[in-house]
Amino acid sequence: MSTQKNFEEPSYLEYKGKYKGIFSWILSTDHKRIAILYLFSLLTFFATGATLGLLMKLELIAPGKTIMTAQTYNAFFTLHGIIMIFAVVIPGLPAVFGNFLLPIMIGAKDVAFPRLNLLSWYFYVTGVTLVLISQFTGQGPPDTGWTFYAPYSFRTTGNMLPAVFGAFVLGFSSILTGLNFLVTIHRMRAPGMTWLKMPLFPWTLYATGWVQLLATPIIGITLLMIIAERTLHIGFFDPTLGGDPLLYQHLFWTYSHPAVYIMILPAMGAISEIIPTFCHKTIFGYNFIVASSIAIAFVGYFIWGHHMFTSGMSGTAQYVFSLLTFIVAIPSAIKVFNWIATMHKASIDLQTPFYWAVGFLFVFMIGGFSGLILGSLATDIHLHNTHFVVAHFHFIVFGGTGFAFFGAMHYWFPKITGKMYDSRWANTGLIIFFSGFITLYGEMFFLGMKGMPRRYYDYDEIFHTGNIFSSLGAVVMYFGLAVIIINLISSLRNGAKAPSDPWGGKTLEWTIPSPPPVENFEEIPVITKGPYNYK
Amino acid sequence: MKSIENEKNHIIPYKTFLYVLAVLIALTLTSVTLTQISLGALTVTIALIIAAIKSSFVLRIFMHLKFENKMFSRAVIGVIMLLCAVITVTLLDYLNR
Amino acid sequence: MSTILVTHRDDLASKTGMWLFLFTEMLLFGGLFIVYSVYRYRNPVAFHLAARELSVFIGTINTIILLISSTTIAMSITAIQKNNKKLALLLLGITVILGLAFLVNKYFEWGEHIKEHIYPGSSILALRGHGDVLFYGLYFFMTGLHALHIIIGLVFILVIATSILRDKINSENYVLLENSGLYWHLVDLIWIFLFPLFYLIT
Amino acid sequence: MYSTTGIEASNYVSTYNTAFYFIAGVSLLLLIGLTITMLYFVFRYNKKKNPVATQIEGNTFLEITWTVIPLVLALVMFSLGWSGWKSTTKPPKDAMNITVVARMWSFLFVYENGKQSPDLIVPVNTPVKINLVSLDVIHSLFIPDFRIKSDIIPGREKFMWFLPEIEGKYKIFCAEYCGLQHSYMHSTVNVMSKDKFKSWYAESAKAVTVAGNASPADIGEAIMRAQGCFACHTPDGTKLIGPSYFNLFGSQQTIIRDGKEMTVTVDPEYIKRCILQPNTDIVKGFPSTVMQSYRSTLSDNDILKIIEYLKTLNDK
Ligand code: HEA
Ligand code: HEA
Ligand code: HEC
Ligand code: CUA
Ligand SMILES: [Cu+2]
Repeated sequence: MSTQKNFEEPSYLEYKGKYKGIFSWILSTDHKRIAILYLFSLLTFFATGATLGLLMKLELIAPGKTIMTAQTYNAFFTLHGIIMIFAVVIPGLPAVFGNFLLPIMIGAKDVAFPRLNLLSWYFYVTGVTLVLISQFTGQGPPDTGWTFYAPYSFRTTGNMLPAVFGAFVLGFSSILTGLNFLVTIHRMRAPGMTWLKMPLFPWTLYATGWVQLLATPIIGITLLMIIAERTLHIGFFDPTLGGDPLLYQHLFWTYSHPAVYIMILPAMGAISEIIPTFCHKTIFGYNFIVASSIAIAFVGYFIWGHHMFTSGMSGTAQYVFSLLTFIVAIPSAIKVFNWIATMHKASIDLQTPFYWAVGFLFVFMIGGFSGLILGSLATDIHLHNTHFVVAHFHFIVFGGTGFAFFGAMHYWFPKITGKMYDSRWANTGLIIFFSGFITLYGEMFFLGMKGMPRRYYDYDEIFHTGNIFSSLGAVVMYFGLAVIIINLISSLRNGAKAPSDPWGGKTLEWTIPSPPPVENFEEIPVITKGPYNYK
Repeated sequence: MKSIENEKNHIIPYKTFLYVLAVLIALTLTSVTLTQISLGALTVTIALIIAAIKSSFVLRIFMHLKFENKMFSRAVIGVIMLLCAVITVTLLDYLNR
Repeated sequence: MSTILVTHRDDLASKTGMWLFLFTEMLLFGGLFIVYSVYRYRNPVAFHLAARELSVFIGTINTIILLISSTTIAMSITAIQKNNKKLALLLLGITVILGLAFLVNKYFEWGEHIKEHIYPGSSILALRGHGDVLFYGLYFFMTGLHALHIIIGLVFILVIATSILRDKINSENYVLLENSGLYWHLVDLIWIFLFPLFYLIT
Repeated sequence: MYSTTGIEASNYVSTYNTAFYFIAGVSLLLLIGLTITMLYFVFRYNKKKNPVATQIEGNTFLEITWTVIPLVLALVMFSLGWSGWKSTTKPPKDAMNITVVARMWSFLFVYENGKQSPDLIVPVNTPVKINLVSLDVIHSLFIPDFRIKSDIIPGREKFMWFLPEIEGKYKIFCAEYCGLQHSYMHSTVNVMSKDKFKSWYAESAKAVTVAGNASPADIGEAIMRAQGCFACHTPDGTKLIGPSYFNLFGSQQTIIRDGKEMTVTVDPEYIKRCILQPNTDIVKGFPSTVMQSYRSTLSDNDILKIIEYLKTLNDK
């Protein structure tokens, strides 16, 4: 498998197209180049968001004012939330690794609509730019939190319109990506690749695509209503005009809960690729993993109300939402069990991506279990809007999607760049990062149980000790991540040349040279076997 | 997936469209007259049922779903059901307060 | 770069893409239908009375206009399939004119309301109570968004018409025409629901 | 239980604990079990120890097992949570009624006899039903030691109830983000013995209690503390959300009325209008919808005292 078959065809990195220099990137419709565009923009936004996070933690290291005013703090967690959710974890794996690998993994030359794909990236950058513009124009930055709850969001003097419109545009970008992937998967699988011979990462992208397509419009229209309410004074959600602020919450979470599965499903897909490769073993219970992805996407649509348990919904609604919240944990459980079962009787090659996968499983479980505590009515009444929730979602969003993102980055790095990285540094970075992570967010569970509300600029003396630990964790983590990123960047220059299949993977991307040639495949492969065939 | 290729050239005669148009206009007028006379709570139901019938004509004939791959009609039905389910779940809250 | 990558045309893919896009449109309006049903449920009387002030006559005319325009664009596909370019263009032309007629009607309808100081943010409307504010807010927002879709649809159709003129769309390759038709029908579909919800259910 | 004081201070603590300990306990067991299994596999089936993997496609029996067992566990978790929550909706008939008026950024508790207090003062072992009123945006009344929280939504009638079981002082936080001073929107519940409460309740029904010989200006200041005016206005010239009171009385103020700019003298009439109809005259450069009317909580007499206090703030 590892022989380089084709030397005539230049790699996508070297290919000279119509345009030169930067234009050969920002005008390229090649799915691989677009993926790289996404990767760089996304990392920039991630660094911005993470720095905001660190600054917030430094503010919280002691009660009272430490480094910023309340106004700044409120603006920071708003921007941090918007960037991290809409610009980092929702596009995250699909836009970067999905774009790069989806066509390759299903044996296609590109996505179905290459130009639309490039357009999505432009929407993406425009959306984030609008959000950033909102920080520096008008009467002060938006300060509503990423949830834009009515009626505060049209009472505040903060500069909401560009931020809300930016989120709208980001939603559009997300829809287009999902649409593109759905059509690609329906129409462009290589001959012989039946649905059940498709690898798991494309499967999760497929499930995600439907969620993106069918949930995002709801937030789109909701954000438009907020804009209309602020500019035209149409009464939609303002109680003084007869509107119902709770209806806003319903609509917001009708999107934003499914959105958390947009974030996690592709992450689960990446983990489902990494585990069999390093176990040198076919995945355990392929059909069940596929089914559970679809189940998550479907049931996940109907549990949004668990974000509103203290808002005074009807008892029936509380009952249904809480029950379904527990039901949706089952497909996740199935996945976890199957992944662990795959390691049974395997032959495990302990490489960096596999460590990330193990780390993912651990923190994902913690995040998921804390989700169960929040899904239960009696406990959520106490824990809602405390730092317990903050801990839950950092564990599962950052720990789940974030870990999977870094895992995927280390897994596909050789394929994407054609270079190997130094795994000793990579592992060191991971260990520092992991210990920082646990100190930073683990402590927040206890702060939340004690009753420390979230979005608090200043807090009571009783919460001080916990916050010191948590803030120090953030600093440690910052270092860990710097090590990881610097290691990868320096490997771009100094890394050894990567063979086409460094890990012994069996999916299609490992059958072509690293980095892949412009057209991916010299000849479209004909598929006869399942994706993880190690026999 | 192969079967679609031959259906690509399915040509619907002009006449069919005109018949459908006649039916649609008739339904519109029925709906207008029915709702003008007071039927109480039934009005909403009747108006919505007629709208649903009208839209099924538009979907099936004008939008070719009848002649297209089954996949499309299934997806359309799925999406409509999803939307109804979302509305129902939202109303679970409002109707029981 | 796309020229070397895309070697053959996949009409089904482009139609699938269009349908998926229509799904997002359905949910976009779906969100508004949720808002409508909730507020109607909470303000039954006000919605009932406010709906009576809309002109059923203009509404019916507009419904019929849209239905006819839907028929003509559907027929133009048959025409192009039969390689009758002129007829196809003629039918598209009728569609566009009907679309414009719809907008003109809407313009006068809105104008009437605005003359009576019924528009979002108007203090006279606010005096009439919450139900009316919500009803007219939704009315202007939903019909406004719908009108925006009509405008987009018209532009889409005009672009397609020029492609037909330049023979880029012909009896061999007409999927773009089909797609514009699909879009136009969706606009019609939405109106089929807006019409009873705002004009008829009184 | 791990909380602010560690005291089981209300009827909800035990139901909360049941649900919490069950879910957290099962989760912890599963977490430890699964992590150990995983690490064991990682060591046992290492490439060095096990050079050739055994290919296993799956096992339907196992799949069913690990679907059904978590499902059952999850349903138990759900029902514990549900049964613990259900009681929050059914206040006992004999509950004492108190209304909380929440606004940016203060709580004010109004009792049935007209008594007002910025702190929540309740008798021990008596069910308390709190009617939740918000004047501007969504707030949330959160008493960690009682394990209870409820959002306060403008324009909606809502209540919460609880049974305080142990005397003492507990914190109240606002738990729904409500703007700049959200983290300073807090208060205290003071659970008193029934006798003590009775005498407090019977005291002259004034909003605030000050020393007997206090001047009207002092009373005015105390009223303003109770009403939370200082969340937005300062007495020393610093600009917060609203204009400062410093040198305010008698000065010329540029205001916007009906969209037109004009100048007025700050006299008692004007101040009264500012407090009762704050949205008619908007001070130039300040947001128009932030300050809400105090008609429901301040009497004319209170306002006269506030004016007395404001007069004392001119150049000293
Ligand atoms: C990647 C994103 C992601 C994911 C995947 C999840 C997954 C889950 N979330 Fe989370 N959640 C968020 C992101 C996410 N969440 C965010 C961002 C917020 C806050 C938003 C805000 O307010 O700003 C939030 C908030 C949030 C709340 C609201 C809290 C509040 O505000 O009061 C709740 C309540 O029910 C909840 C529950 C759950 C549950 C039950 C799951 C489940 O899907 C988890 C399932 C996984 C497991 C359970 C672990 C694996 C299972 C096993 C190992 C087997 C054993 C299982 C059983 C015994 C059942 N989440
Ligand atoms: C993916 C999602 C994501 C991620 C990754 C993070 C990352 C972080 N978050 Fe997160 N956070 C959210 C999503 C996320 N957050 C959301 C949705 C909210 C809710 C907002 C709201 O309430 O509206 C929130 C809210 C939130 C709060 C709560 C605010 C409050 O309620 O009062 C806090 C508090 O400390 C916090 C802290 C942090 C920290 C310290 C980090 C990180 O900084 C962690 C550490 C990261 C690093 C250390 C990376 C740094 C490394 C580099 C920059 C690399 C260097 C680069 C080169 C060398 C090139 N976040
Ligand atoms: C949520 C913030 C907030 C609170 C609480 C608040 N105010 Fe105000 N106040 C404002 C704002 C903003 C303005 C300026 C805009 C306006 O005139 O409405 C203002 C204006 C005023 C003015 C006019 C000042 C001038 O310069 O002309 C007076 C007097 C006043 N407030 C008194 C009070 C009193 C007394 C209380 C408490 C009982 C109070 N305010 C509570 C925000 C607040
Ligand atoms: Cu009031 Cu937060
Ligand atoms: Cu959720």
